[in-house]
Amino acid sequence: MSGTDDKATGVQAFVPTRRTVLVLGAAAASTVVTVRPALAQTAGSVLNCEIPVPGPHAGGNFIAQDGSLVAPGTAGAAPPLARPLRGEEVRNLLRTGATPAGVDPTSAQAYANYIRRLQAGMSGFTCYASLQMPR
Amino acid sequence: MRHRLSLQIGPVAFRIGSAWKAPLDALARLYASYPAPADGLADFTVRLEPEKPWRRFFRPSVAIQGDYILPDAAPLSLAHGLLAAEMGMNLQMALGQKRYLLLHAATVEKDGRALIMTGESGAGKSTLAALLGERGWRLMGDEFALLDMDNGKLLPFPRAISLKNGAIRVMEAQVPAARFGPRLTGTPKGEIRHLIPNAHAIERMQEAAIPALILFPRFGEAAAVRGVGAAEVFMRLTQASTNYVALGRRGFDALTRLVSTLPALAIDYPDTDTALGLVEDFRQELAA
Amino acid sequence: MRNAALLVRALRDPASVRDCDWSGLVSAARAEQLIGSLAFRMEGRAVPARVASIFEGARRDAAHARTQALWEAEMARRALAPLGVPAILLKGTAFHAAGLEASVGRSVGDLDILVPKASLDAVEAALVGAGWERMKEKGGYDDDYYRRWMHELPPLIHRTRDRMIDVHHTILPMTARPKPDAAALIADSVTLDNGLLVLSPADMIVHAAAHLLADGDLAGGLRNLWDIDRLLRQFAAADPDFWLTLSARAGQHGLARAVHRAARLANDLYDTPVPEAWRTWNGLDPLFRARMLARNGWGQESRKALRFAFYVRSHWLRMPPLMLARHLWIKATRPRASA
Amino acid sequence: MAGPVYIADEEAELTSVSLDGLCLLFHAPSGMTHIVATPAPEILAMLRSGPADAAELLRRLSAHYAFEGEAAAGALAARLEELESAGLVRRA
Repeated sequence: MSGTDDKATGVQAFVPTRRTVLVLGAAAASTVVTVRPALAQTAGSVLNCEIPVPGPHAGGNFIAQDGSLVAPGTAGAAPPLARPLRGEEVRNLLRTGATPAGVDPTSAQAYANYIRRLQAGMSGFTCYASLQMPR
Repeated sequence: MRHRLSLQIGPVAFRIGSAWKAPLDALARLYASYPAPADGLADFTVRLEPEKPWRRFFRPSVAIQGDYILPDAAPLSLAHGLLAAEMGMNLQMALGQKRYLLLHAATVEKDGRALIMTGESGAGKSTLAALLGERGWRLMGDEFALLDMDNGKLLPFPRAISLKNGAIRVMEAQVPAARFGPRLTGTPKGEIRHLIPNAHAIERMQEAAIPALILFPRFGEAAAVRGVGAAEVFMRLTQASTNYVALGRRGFDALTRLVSTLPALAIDYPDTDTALGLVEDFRQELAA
Repeated sequence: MRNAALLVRALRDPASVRDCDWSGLVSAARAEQLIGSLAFRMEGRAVPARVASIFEGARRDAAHARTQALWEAEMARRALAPLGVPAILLKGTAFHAAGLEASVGRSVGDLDILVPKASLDAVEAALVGAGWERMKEKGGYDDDYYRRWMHELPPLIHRTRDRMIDVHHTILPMTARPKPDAAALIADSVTLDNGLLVLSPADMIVHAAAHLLADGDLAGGLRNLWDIDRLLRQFAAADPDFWLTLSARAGQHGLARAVHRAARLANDLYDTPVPEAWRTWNGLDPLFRARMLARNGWGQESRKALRFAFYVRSHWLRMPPLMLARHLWIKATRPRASA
Repeated sequence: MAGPVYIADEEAELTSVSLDGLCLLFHAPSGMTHIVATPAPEILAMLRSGPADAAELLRRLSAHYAFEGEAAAGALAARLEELESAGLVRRA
């Protein structure tokens, strides 16, 4: 369905022999995509996981609408959730915006954004990654 | 551990220990026709433990533990202990398997040529694999495809097929009741019932096959077929692999070889009969 | 397999391991993060085919861990190069960068670096500019706690590589009783051929011993002690005066007790050659030994009470009692249920 | 004004496979795989002949290519920054 150049030619294969037009792209458009480990994603078979919002590393902090952590009591920010969210609740929240039971709907977006910003090493990340996963 | 069981599935042996008897009894029934590991050893260890010491008897809560663990995994109720054991084995594969390039995909084989099906949630690859397995194809696995990086072949990993919700009824209409595990209701993934692969699939679970076609099925749309470019296939498969990055150069070489030699198609299908028909057409085209 | 003695024996004397509880050995080694080291120790020896294949996978994993660790170090070096500040690699990354015996099969988690305390702000800003992000809200209690009392910045995590970096300014929390001489650690650091910096041999041992015995609760203790065994053997073989240097250096950092105990435990468990004068008897050593071995053949933690005792000890070592009480009070009364 | 001068890794550090007009790169020092589009492979190839800043690189590229648009220098600087954050080029 598609061909492969000889590997031995390497990136030198991209130096042309005659003058062609090279499009350098807009300053903002990206030309490099890096493959990230999908390690946790396929652990999606273990969908029964939980995400504390926020994680224990940020215990007590409130969550701003953009998902960042702010000092407790900050106006307009959402308080920490009393219980971790289950995988399925998070999936529904992220896909359809459905608010999990017992969660204040006006804060749901802040929680969703917090979860979107999770990274490896943070509590809940493997669960979040698994929800991104096919299946 | 108080209760223990060893299982050999394809090239991989598991040792499962449990604080309770029931989950292992259910597991032993599901895998009764599989051979025990010939060497008595295990590639991976799974443990089903009480979440807290007192949760062995009081509101039993099964934590999934083992050689490799997922910190965010939530415990299951004892009634879902069989599911916990299955999840524990999946987890060991997803996090610990480094001998093969592991793809989150279903695979079936006919005439030595294997079909890899991978796709998003609800795409129906498990159901398609289960159905094909009843119609002359050999089921190699509904969950993980194992690619041997040395020779480019696929190894079978024919675990019990985890059927969910609607797929359970589809298969119950086609397969004798004796090949089903218990009906698990109210699990975090809805209703689940395991289907034991047929004898053919289990007898040949050490037999590799040459990959011939990659399919990205999608259920619920009007029937359509389109070719998928190799670079896109590459990207999608890296995201469907738990160990691609960890395998380094070997993984890169194996996956680029796979995507540049195999055709890949995205298929939309409104019902399973349409999908099965398309797959049969592809097979005949490839054989021609 | 009731405890990790088989794992320790396999590491110490691979030839002695023939018919054994192989699955138990593998599970215990995985749980103690020693599977890579064990796989290299057992390389070329007659083991069952399945175990050989597990070890082969572990050796490949170790190669990947090494690549990743050195790449993180290189990316941090690039980010900090414009500052002209010494950034010294610590722990596993340092072993790999220096190609030490201790790096063979060694897994590496976070990247740990040591910088002068006066440069902390500039280093943090440069890392944030190069794609690392704070995991804790700046100015929150945890963040504040780290900055006032810990020997490191709150951890940063890289936005695209998902790897953490711990930026240290000394090797023990400020609240711990020993006060290591951070300036001397930096002044005597060694520049490698590849331009990266590591601690001097004696300081590497002092840091490993401090990390093992004066800081945490001995979780992962067998691996850390294996590091110490490999380092002591290599350094003592290369320098006849090494033990004298080490003794003086441990005293200078106020860590003589930890270094001596680490040497005794390494000698006891891994047969590390240690001078006669260092092999004194200590009544608590058996407890440390038992705690190190508290892992069974299913990979489970055993000896719960002993583990708990060491956990309590770790807090005691880190903080004066009043401060500990305040810390626990704030952690306990946060406006949310525990995770 | 002179921008930063960049260096590319040795050619042996990169394995590349081109598929569908994209270039899959395996970068040995990091163990990472990058999928890059034009003009990233061209830039890497041009940097092989020695360190260069954006202006010098533009001169080298001009020997082989014509450019569309006037903002070539700015776009090229942006591409170099991307390659730098992926670790494929570094500052001299």
